[in-house]
Amino acid sequence: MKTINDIQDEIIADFSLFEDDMESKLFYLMDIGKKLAPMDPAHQSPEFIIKGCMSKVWVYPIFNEGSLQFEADSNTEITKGLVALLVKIWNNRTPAEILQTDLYFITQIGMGSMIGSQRSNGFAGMIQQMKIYANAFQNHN
Amino acid sequence: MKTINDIQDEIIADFSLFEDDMESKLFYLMDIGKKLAPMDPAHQSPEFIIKGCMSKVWVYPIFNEGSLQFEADSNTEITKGLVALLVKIWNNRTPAEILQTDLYFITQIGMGSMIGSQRSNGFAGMIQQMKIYANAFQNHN
Amino acid sequence: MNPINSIAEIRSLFPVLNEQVNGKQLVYLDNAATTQKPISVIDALQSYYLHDNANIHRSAHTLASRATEQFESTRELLQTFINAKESAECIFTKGVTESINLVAASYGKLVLKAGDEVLLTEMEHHSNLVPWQRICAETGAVLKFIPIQTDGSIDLEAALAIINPKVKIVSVVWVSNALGTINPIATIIEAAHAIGAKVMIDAAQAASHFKIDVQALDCDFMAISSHKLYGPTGLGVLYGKRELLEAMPPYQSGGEMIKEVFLTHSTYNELPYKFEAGTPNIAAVIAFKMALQFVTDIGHETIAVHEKSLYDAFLLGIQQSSFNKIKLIGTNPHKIAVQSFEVVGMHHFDVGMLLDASGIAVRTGHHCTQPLMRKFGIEGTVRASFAIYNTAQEIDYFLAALQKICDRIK
Amino acid sequence: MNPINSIAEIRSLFPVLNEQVNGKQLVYLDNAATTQKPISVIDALQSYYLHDNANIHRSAHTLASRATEQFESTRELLQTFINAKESAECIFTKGVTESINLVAASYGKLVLKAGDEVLLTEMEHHSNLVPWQRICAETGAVLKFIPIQTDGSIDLEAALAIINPKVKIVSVVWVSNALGTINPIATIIEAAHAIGAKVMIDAAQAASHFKIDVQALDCDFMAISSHKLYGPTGLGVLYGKRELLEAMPPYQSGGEMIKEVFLTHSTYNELPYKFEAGTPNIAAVIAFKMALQFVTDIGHETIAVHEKSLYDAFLLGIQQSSFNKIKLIGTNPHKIAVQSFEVVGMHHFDVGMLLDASGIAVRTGHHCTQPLMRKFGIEGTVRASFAIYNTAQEIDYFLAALQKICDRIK
Ligand SMILES: Cc1ncc(COP(=O)(O)O)c(C=O)c1O
Ligand SMILES: Cc1ncc(COP(=O)(O)O)c(C=O)c1O
Repeated sequence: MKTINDIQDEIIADFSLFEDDMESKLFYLMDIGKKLAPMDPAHQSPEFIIKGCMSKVWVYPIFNEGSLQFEADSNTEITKGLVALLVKIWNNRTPAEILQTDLYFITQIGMGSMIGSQRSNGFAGMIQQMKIYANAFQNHN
Repeated sequence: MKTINDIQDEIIADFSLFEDDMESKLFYLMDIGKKLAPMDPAHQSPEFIIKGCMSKVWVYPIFNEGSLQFEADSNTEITKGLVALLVKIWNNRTPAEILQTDLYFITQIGMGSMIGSQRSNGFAGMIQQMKIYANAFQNHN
Repeated sequence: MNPINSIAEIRSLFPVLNEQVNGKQLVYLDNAATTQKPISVIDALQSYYLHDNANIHRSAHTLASRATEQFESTRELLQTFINAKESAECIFTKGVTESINLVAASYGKLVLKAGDEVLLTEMEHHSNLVPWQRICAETGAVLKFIPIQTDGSIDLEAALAIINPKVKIVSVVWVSNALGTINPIATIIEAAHAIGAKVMIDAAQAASHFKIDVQALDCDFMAISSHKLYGPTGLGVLYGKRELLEAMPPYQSGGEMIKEVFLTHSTYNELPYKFEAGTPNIAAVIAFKMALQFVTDIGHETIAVHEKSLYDAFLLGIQQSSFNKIKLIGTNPHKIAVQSFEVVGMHHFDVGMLLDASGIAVRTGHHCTQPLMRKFGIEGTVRASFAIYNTAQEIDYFLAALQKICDRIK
Repeated sequence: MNPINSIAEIRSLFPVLNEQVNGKQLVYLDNAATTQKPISVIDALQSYYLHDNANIHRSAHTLASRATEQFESTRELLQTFINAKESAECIFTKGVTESINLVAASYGKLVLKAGDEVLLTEMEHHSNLVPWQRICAETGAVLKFIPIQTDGSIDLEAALAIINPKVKIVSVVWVSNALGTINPIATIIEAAHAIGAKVMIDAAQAASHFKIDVQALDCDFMAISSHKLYGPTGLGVLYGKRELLEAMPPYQSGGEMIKEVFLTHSTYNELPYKFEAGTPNIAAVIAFKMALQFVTDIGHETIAVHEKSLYDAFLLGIQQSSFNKIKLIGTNPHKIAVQSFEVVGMHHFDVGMLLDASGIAVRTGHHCTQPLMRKFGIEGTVRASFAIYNTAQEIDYFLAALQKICDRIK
C-alpha cells in the first residue's frame, strides 16, 4: 500500500502539469471532486458540517479495524475537490498516521496562495476536523 | 486723523521688527493687550462673549455721534492683544468704514499661520461680531 | 486641478490596477464592495502622517491647527458635494452602517411608539434592516416593507399604498447593492413627507455614481461610506437636517461631543460635534477630501456615461446565445453599472474562484441582502460592478472568462 | 526585526519629528493626545492601498483574501500583545470612546437595574464618564465615584470602602491622561470581583507605556486606542472576556455581524464579528500590526526606562528655584511620563501658544476631564507628555523655553 507521502507526491506530480495555470488547476480539482464517492445522505447532517468554511462541507468519519475512512461532500465543486484530496490521502489510515501527517502538498500544488483566508480557514477547518476525529478514535482505543 | 490703513501700516511696521521671531511677536501682542483700556465690568456679560473662540473674549460696542467705540477684554493675554489691535483700528470709525475695511494687516504680521483654526476662528469671530455691530448701527440710523 | 481626460489617464491614478493576481493582470470588478483609491488619496494619508499628525480641535499648537483645518475643510467640501445647507449638517461616522445605527438609535428612539410603522424595502442591505428590527423590537413599532417586483425594482404603486399616517420613518436604499436598481426615492420622499414621516436614504451605492443634492431631494437623513466613494476605509457620513439633529439625543458620548461635564450630568456640544464623540478618524477625513475632489474633477456625467458604456457592452455580450447558462438577477433597466447573475449549473463560489484564477475580482454570495436572495429563491449570486477606471477591454476579457466557465458545464 | 538600539535610531523611524514649526524644529510633547506613527505604520497603510485594497471577509477573490488575512493577523498579534485567551476576545472599534460606549450600552443595559451602582473615579476622561451617566439615567442605576487625593492619586482606602454589593460595574482609568497617575487597578479589580462586580479598564494612556496582561489582571473589559499606541487614527480595541461578550446583545447592527437575516428578525454571528457591524477600518487594522510590532521590538522595559529618564530630567529642572512660578498638578510619584502644570500668573492657553512659537507642542485645557479640573479648582493646565522618541536635549530646550516664559511674568 502506498504511503501518505506517496499519495501527496502523486498529487503534486499531477498538479505540476498545469504549472502556474490556476484556472486549469481549479477545473482539475472540480474533476477530482466529481469522482469522490457519494456520501450517505443520512450523514449529511448539520453536526458533520465543517465550521469556518464559506461553502458547506460535510465530513463523516468511519472507524473500522484500527483505521479511518471518511465520507465527504460539499455544495461547491472546488471545495469538494479539496476535501476529496484529503480523503484520498487519509482514507484507510490509522489515527496515528493521520495525526502525524505533514500536509506539504497544499503549498506545493500552489493552493496556499489561491485559497485565501476564508477558504483556507475552511481548508484548515477540514484538516483540523479530520484530525480531531482521528484523535478521538485513537483515544477511544 | 489717521486712516484705518495708516494704522494697519503702523502695526505692520511695528511687527516687522521681529522678523520671523514668533515668540517675540506674541510677547509684543501681550504688551499691546495690557494697554487696552479697561472694560466696564457691567459690560463683561455672557451676551457680549465672542463665539467660537477658545479663550473668553468680550466686545461691547458704543455708538456715539455716528461712529463706534469698542470696549474689549479677554481672559488670555495673547487674545487680548489681538482684540486690542482691532479696537485700535476701528475705534471712532463710522459703521461704513468698518464694514469696508480690508484687514490686510493680519497676514502681513504673520498671524495667519500662527493662529490656526480654533484660534483663527476666534479671531475671525471677533472681526465678524464687530462688523455685525457696525452693520446694526448703520441700519439703525 | 486639470480635468481628467481619458480613462487611461484615470487608470494611471490607481496603482493597484497594475497588480498581478494568479499570474494575471488584475481586473477589479468588485467596486460595489469597495472602490480602489486614487493616488491623491493615498498621498494625502501619507502626507498627514509624515507632516501634520496631531489630535484635532481643542488644542493650540501648530500641528493640531494644521490637522484641524484640513479636517474641517473636508467637511466644507462635503457640504458642497451633497449640497447641504451647512457643513454642520455633515457628521463623520465610521460608515453607512454606523450612520444608520445612529439614526435608528437616536431618532428612532426619540419618535417611535408602539404601533408606529417603519417602512423599508425588501431589497435593503442588512445595515439598513437589522438596526430597524432592533429599534422596532425595543419601541414596539412595526416594520413594513415595500415589495419589489421580479425585475428587481420597487413596486411603486404598492409603495404609495403602504405609506400611511402610522409610518413615522421611511428608510430606503437609493441604489441596491445586490441588483443595481435605482429606486424612485424622490417620489417616496414626497409621499412620506405628505403624511409627516421622515426619510433616511442609504446612499452607499449611489454616491460614487451620481450627483447628490440633499436639498433638492429634501431627504431628512442620508448615509454615505467613504470607502465606496474612492476614499479611505473607516469613515462615513451622516447627513441630517439641522432641526432633526438638534432635537435628537447624542448617540455615543465622550470627548469632543460635550460642552460641560459634571460628575452627575453633562451638557452637549453644538452640531456637528454633538454626534462626533471621541478622537475621529482624522487621517481618513483629511484624505477623503481628495476622493471628493477626484469625483468632482471627473464629473458625475462623465462617470455615468463611461460606466453605462461598460455596462451596455457587458449586457450585450452576455445576452448572446452562447451565454444561455447565465441567468441575470435584477433586470430592471433603471440601474447603475452593477449586475448580479447566476451561472446555471455551477455554484457562485466556484464561479468566483474560477474568475479569480483569471485575475478577475467579483463578489459572490448574498451581498448582505439575505431576504432579497430568499425572495429570488436563491442563496447568492455572482456580482460584477464597474467603476470609472474599468475599460471595454476588461469587459471583453471578463466575457471570455465567463464563456470558458459556461463551456465547462456539461 | 532587529532590536532598536538607540533613541536616534528610533527617531529616524518618525519622519514627522523633522517638521519645522514657526521656523523652529518641532518638539512634540503632546503624546498623550496622540502619538506619532513610525514609518512602518505609514508604509503599511500605503502598501495596503497600493496593492491589496479590497473589502474583507465573505469574498473569494485574491485581493479580498490578502486583505482578510492581514486584517486577521493583526488580531492575532493583538491577542499576544495584551495576552488575551483568544483572538476572538479582541474586538475592533473606532477607539476607546466607542469601546466604552459599547460596554455601557450593551453590558450596562443587560445588567443594570434601578438602585444598582456603577463606580468610577473622579479622574475619568469624559469618555469614561458620560456614557455611564447616560446608561445610569436610562436604567436608574446610581453613579458613584472613588475620590482622589490632592496629589492626584486615588484614595484606595475610600475606594475599598465604597465597593459594596450594590456595585455591578467598576470602570476605571488605568493611567490618568490629565495627571499621569497610575491607578492600583489590580487591587480594585480584586475587590470588585470579591463582591461580584465586573471591571472595565480604560487603557488609553497605559497601552503605550507598559505591558498589558489582561489574564494576569483578570479585568473583564479593556479599551485601547490605536492612535495613542503609535497606530493609525480611527481604530480602537475592546477586549472582553468571552463569556461576557457572548451574553451581551450586539451593539451596532448591519453587515458582517449577522448570521441569518429575515425580514422580521435576525440571528447574530459569533465573536468577534458579532460586535463588528459594517465594513471595518481595514487599512488601519492592517497597519496597526506594525505599531504593535514597533512597541514589541523596542520592548516595554526600554520604553519605561527611557521615558522615566526624560520625566526625571524634566522634574529636576522644573523644581529648581528659578521655576517658582510653576505649580505642578498631579504630584503623586507613581506615574507615567506626563506632567500637568500651571504657570502662575499666565493663562495656560498663552503658555501653550508661546511654547508653540518655540516649536514645542504641548496640550492646554481641561484634557476632557472637567470634573477633575474642578476638583483642583482650576480651568485647565499645560500638559507635557513624553514618548520613546523624545530626547534629553528636547527636555532641556523645553525647560529653557518655560524659563523664558516665567521670566516674563512681572
Ligand atoms: C484616559 C483616556 N480615556 C479615553 C480617551 C478617549 O480616547 P479616544 O478619543 O481615542 O476615543 C482618552 C484620549 O483622549 C484618554 O486619554
Ligand atoms: C446599499 C448598502 N448599504 C449599506 C452598506 C454598508 O456600508 P458599510 O459597510 O460601509 O457600513 C453597503 C455596503 O456594503 C451597501 O452596499
